[in-house]
Amino acid sequence: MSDIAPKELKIVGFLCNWCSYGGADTAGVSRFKQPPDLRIIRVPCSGRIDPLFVVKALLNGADGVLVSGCHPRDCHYSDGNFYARRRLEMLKRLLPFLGIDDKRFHYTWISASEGQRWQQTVTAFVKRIHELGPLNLKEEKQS
Amino acid sequence: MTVEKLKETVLDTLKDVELVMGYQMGFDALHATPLFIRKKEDAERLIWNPLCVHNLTTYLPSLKKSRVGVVVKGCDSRTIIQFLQEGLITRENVTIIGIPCQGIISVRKVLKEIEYEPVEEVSFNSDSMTIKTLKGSKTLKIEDVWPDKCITCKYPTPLIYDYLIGEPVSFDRGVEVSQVIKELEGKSLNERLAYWQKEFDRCIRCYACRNACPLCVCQDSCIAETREPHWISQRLTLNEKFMFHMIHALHLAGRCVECGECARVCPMDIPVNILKKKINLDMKELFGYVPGVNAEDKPPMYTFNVDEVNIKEHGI
Amino acid sequence: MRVGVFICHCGNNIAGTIDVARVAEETRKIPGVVYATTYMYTCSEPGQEEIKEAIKREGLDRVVVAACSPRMHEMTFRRTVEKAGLNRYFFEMANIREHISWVGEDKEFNTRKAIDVVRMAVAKVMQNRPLFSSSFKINKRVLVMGGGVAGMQAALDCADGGLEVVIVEKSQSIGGMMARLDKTFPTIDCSICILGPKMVDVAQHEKIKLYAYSEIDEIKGYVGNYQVKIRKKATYVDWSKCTGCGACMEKCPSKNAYDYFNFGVAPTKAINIPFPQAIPKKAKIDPNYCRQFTKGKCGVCAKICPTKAIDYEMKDEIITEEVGAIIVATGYSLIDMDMLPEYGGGRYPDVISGIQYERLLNASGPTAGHIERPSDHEEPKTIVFVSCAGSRDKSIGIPYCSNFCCMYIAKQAILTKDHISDSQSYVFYMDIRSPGKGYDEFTRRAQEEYGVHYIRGRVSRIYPKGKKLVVRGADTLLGTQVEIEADLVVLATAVISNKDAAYMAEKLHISYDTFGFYVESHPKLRPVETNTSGVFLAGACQGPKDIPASVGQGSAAASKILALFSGETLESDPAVARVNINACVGCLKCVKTCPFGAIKEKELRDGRVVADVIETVCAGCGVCTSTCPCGAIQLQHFTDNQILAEVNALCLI
Amino acid sequence: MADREYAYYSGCSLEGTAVEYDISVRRVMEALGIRLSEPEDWSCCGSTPAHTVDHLLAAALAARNLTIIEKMGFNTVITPCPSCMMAFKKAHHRMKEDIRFKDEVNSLLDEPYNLNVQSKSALQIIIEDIGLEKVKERVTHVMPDLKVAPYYGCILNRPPEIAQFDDPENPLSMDKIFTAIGVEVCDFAFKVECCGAAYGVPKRDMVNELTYKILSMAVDCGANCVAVACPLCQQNLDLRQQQVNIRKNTSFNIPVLYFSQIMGLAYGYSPEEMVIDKLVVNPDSLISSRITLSQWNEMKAREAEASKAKKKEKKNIEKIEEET
Repeated sequence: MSDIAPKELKIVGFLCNWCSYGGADTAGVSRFKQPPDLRIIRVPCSGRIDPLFVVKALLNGADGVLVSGCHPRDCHYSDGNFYARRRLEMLKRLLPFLGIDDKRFHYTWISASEGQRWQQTVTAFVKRIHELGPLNLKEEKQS
Repeated sequence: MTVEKLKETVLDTLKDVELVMGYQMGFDALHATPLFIRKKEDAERLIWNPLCVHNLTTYLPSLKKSRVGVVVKGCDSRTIIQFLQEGLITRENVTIIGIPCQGIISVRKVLKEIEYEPVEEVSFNSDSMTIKTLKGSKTLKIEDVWPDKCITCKYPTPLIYDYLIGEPVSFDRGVEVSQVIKELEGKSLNERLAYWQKEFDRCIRCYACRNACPLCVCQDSCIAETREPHWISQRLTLNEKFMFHMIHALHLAGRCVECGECARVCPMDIPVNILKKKINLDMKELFGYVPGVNAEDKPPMYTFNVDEVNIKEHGI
Repeated sequence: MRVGVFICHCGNNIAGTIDVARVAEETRKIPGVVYATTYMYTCSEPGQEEIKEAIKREGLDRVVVAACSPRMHEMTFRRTVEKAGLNRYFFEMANIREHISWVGEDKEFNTRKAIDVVRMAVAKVMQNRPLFSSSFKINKRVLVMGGGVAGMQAALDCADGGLEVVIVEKSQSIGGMMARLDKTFPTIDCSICILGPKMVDVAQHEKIKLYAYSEIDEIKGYVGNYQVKIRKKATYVDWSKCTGCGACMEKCPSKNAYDYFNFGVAPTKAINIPFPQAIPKKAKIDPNYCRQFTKGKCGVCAKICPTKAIDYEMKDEIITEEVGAIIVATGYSLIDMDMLPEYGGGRYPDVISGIQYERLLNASGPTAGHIERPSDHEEPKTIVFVSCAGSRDKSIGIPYCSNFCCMYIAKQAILTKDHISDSQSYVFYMDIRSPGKGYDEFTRRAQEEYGVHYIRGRVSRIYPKGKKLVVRGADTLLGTQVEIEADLVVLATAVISNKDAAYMAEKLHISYDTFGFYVESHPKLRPVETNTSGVFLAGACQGPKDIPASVGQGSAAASKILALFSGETLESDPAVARVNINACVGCLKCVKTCPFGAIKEKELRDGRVVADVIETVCAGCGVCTSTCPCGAIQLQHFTDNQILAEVNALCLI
Repeated sequence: MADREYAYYSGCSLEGTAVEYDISVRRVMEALGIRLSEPEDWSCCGSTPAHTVDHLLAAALAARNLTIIEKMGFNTVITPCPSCMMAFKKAHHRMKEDIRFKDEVNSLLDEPYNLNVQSKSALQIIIEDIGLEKVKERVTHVMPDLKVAPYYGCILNRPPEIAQFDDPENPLSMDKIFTAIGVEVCDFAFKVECCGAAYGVPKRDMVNELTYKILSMAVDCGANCVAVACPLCQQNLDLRQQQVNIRKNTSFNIPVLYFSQIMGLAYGYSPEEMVIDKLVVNPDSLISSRITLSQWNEMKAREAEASKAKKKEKKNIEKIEEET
C-alpha cells in the first residue's frame, strides 16, 4: 500500500447484499488488507443499481465507482445481474464519450466466498484511481 | 400530386377514426405545424413538403385508447414500431399513412443561410428550395440543409404503414456515424468533457427536448421534476443540467429511434440527440439491436441473454 | 428527526484500529443526530439495553449502530429498537468492522472512513419509512431432494415430527453412496446392515412419499408456498405391478449394460434391480442397452414377467407437488479417472477407484466379495492405495481436501488383509487426516496391526510392466524415489459436486461456490441454512463430508424446518416493491423485467392502467425500480431517495 | 499449390545437429501444401543459456524474433524445436500478463513486440490446421515393419497453461498422426518422462539411468524404434545408447527418428531425402521393407484371396473326410 498517496480519494462501491457484500465481509473476517478509499453502499441486488446512481456519484464528486454483483447465473434473485450486466456495460461505453475515463468505473462479479478476489479487486481498482488522480467534477460554476 | 393523394387517403381514413394527424402551414412560409383533422374540411389545409419536419407519432401513446390516423415519414414510422415493441400503442387503433421521404430540411440551417431574415415565400423544386426574403431570394440545395438524421438515414420509406402515398424509395447514403460523433471520438477525454460541459451549460431546463421526445413516456412524472424520487434539484448548476441530460439519455438507451426531435426543438441548439445516437451504436455492436425496425424485437435494456457473446469481463 | 448513533468498540476489534471517540464526536455534528455514544459490546444484553434506554431518554426516533456487518446483527438490533417502540425499519447499520477496522491498518484513515460510513447510514435512516410485515399461510409439507443417508435422515426426522415429506431421488433406489459401501470406518460396521433398516423406514413411513428415478423440473414460489414440478422418468416397467422378483433380470439377453450402481466394475443386464436391498425394489430398463430399444425386437422380459409389468411405450410423467420448504441433499460425485493420465486412469484396467474397490470388497458386489483384478480376475497380492488422487491438486482445479479418503483407505487396507491374508498393502499419502472420534486410532491400527505400509509422498507415475503395474513415487521421509510393483492400484479419487449442481442451484436460487458446492448462510453459525429462506442443505452437496456429519446435517435441517413450521403462518418481508399509482404512467416495463412475475397490470377506476405488485411473490430485488423511468415503483427500504441520500452524504462534502 | 503460409523459425539446432529434422519438416510441410517463410536476420530464441541467468534478456531475444515475424505479417510461427517454441511462448505469455514486463522487454528492442504472434509446434499445425484427413490422403508408402514408441519429451506440452496443446500427461498428437499414416504405434507409458538430456554433461550417471528407463520401456512395449519431436531428445536417446549399453550391460540398438522423417518416408520421400543417414543407430533394416501403397493393397488382396482359398480347401477336406 506504500504506493498509495497519503490522501484518500473518493470511491463509491455499490454491492449486492447476497454475494459481493458478503465477499467484502469474508475479506474482512479473513483480515485481507485493503486500501482505505472505498465506501460501500449496500443494495439487495446488482439489478437494483440504476446506472444513473453511478453518474450521480461521479458528478457529485466521486473519483471512481465500483459495482459488484453475484456471478452471472448465480444471482440470488435469479436474473438481476443479467439486467445489471447490460446496463452497466452500456454505461461503461458511454462514459468516455462524455469525457469521463471509463477506467474510473468498474463492474465485476464476486461471490460471498471470494474474499481474496474482493481484496485483489479493491486493491487494483483503488490503485488505478490513484494513478488517474481526482476527477473533480463537483467543482462547478454557478450559472 | 402527392398532396392530392394524401388528402384523398386522409378523408378515406377519417371515416373510421376520430382524428387524423398531418401537417399544415405554420406561422410563416418556412414553418409547417401539425394539423389535427377531425372534420372533412380540416383536410383542405393539409400540406406535404420538406418543411414537414415534426414527428407526429409523439401524440400516439396519449391517444392509446382512441382510433386515430397519422401521417408518417420513414423515420417517424420507426417510432411506431418502437411503441409496438414496448406495448405503448394498440396497432389496431392506429391507421398509418406513410409517405416515402427524400429528406427534410433543418429550419435552423436554412435560417443561418439566409442570415435570419424574415421569410416571405418558400418554393420547392425537385432537389432545391428557393427562399424569398426582403433582401432578395436565395436557392439552396435541400441536401445542404438536411438535418443530421437525413444524412445517416437508412429508412426513407416507412417500415410500417396501412397506406403508402407514392412509390417506395430506398437509399443508403453510406454514412454510418454522424459527423459530430466522429469528431468527438477523435478528441481527448478532457476535450470531450469540456465540449459537453459547454453544451449542457447552455441548457435552460425548459424540457422541450423531453416533451418533444415520442419515447419520453413519463412526461408529468419525469424524475427531473419530482421529489419522490429526488434525483436532481431545481438549482441552475452545470451538474444538475448535466444530470438531467444523463437521465434523458439513459432512459432512452436502446429505445431512441433517432427522430431528432429533441435536438430540433432545443431553443439553445444543444445537440441533445448525439448521446442517444452514440448509445445506439453500442446497442448495435453489443446486441445487434436497432430500435424501431422490427416490432417483434425486445428493447435490449429490458431483456438479457444468459451468455452475452459480446460483453467481455473487464479487468482492472 | 432525532437520530441516535451507537458506535461499538467490539472489544478491540473495532476500537483497536478506529478512534471511536472521534467518530462519535464527528457524528454529533451531523444535522439530525441528537445523540452519539460509544459502547464496548453493543450487541451484548447491556449494550442493547443502553439503546432502548437512550431511545426513551433522548426521545430518539431513528437509530444507527456502527458495528459489524448487517449480515451479522441487523436482525438483532431491529428487534432491539422494536422493543423500544420504534418501527424496526427506523434502524440502519454502519459496517465499520468487516469493511474498515479489519481491513485497514492506518487508524487515521480508518477513522475517517468510519465517519463517512456513519454519515451515510444517518443519511439513509433519515429517509427510512416505517414498514409493516403481514402474515401469510404456509403449506407444511417438505420436499427432500436426494435419498442418500442425509436426505433419508432429514425426511424421517421431519416425518416423525408430523410433517408430510416428499422425497425425490434421481436414481432407481434410495440409499445413495452409503448403500454402495462395504463397511464403514472406524467401527467396520456393515454399511448396508445399518442403512437398510433406515431405507425400509422411509419406504414404510405413512407421512413419506417417495419418487424414485425422478428429477426436479421446475421450482416456483417462495418459503411456505412452493410449487414443484417432478419428472418421473420412464422406467419401462410399471412399478405398481412389478414385484421385484428379478425373473426379467435373469433372462435378459443383453448382458453388457453399464452398471451405474457398481461404477462399471462389471457389466449388468439391460433390465435390472441395482442391488438386493434396493428400495423401491423394482426393475428398470436401460434403453441404451435393451435390445427392444436398440434393435427393435426382443421382448424377453415382457414374456417372462409374471405380472405383465413391462411397458416399452412408457413416457416420462410430470407431477406437481406443493410444499413449504425444501431440503437439498443431492450428495456428491467423484472425478473421472481420465483426469489423472499420469496414473493411467481409464487406460490400465487394474488401476481402479476407491468406490470401485468398495464394490469388489462387497459380498453383494459383482465379485461376491472376492477381490480380483479386473484384467485377469486373479487375486492381487500387492495393492497400492494412492490418496489425494485429484484432491488438493490445484493443477486440475481441485485445491480442497476430499475429507474422508484417508479414513476409507485405512479401512480398505484393513479389509484387504482380512480378505487376502498374504497380501501387502501400501498407501501413498500427503498427510493422514483423521480428526474424528476414534479415527486416528483406526489409521494407527491399519499400520500397526495390519502391517499396511504407509509412504509419505506423491505418486508421479504408474506404468505397466508385464502383468504388474509399477507405481513410482517419492518417499519424502526417506528422501528417495520408490517404485512398487503392484498387482492392483486403488486411487482415492477426488470428491466433486454433482454435474448438475449449478443447474439445480439456479432453480433453487441458492448460491454455490467455485466448485459447485452449495453455500450455507454462515459457515459457523448457520451451517444448514441457505440465503434463500425455506431452502436448507444437508450432506455432501454443501462440501465433502462423511456419514456421521451428513446424518447430523440431515437432522439439523429437519429441526430447522420443524421450527419454521411451528406456527400456522409466516411473516412476510415488507421490503418489497411498492407502486406510487399517481406517478405510474403504465408503461409496464417493470412487468417485463420482474424475474418473479410479481408485477401485473391493474386498471384504475378512471380507466388508467398502472403496475401492481403481488407482495407475497415479490422477492425484493429491485430490478423494477431501476427499470422504471419515472421512479413510480420503489423497492421499500432501498428506494432511490434512500440510495441517493447515501451517495450524496458521501460525495457532497 | 500452397494452401497456407506460415512463418518458420528453425532455430540453431535445426541448422546443425538436427539438420535432418529441419529438412524433413520442410519437405513434409511442402507435401501437405504448406509454404514456410523464414524470417530474415533471426537470432537466438533465448531458451539457452539466457533463460537460466536473465529472464529479461531471454524474453527480449524471443521477442526480437517475434517482432520480425509480426512485421512480416504472420500471426503464427512454426517452431519445430520445443525449446524455441517454449521460449517464444513464455516470453509472449509473460509480456501479455504483465504490462510492466512488456514495457521493459520492449525498451530493450529496436522495435516493440505487440503480442500478435502465436508460436506452434509442427505437430500442432498438423493436427489443428491441416487435419488428419489430409495427413492420411498424402500417404504413398507403407512401412509394415515399423513399430513406433512415440516419445514427446518433457517440454513439448508442458506447462499446460503455456503450451495450450495436447494433454500434458498423456499426449496423443503424434500417436494420431502415425495411426493416420498407417504406422503401428505402441502403448508407450514413458511419453513425457525426462530423458535427462539437459544434464548430459554434469550428471552423466543420472542421464544414463533415465535414458536406460525410456529405452527399456520402448523395447518392453514392443517397439522397434522411437519417434521424437525434439532435437535434444533425439540426440540424447540416439547418441547415448552405446554409453548406456556399457554402463548397464545392455544391448540397445533401437533407432530414434524424428516423427517428420517417418511421415516423409510414408509420403514417398527417399531415405536420402529424409537424411536418414544422419541417425546414429541405423534404421535401414526397418525401412528397407517399405513398399508403395498400391503394392501393399495388392499384397493384402492376394493374402485375403489366399486365406479364403485355404478356408475353402479346408472345408473341402473336411467334407471329404466326413464323407469317407
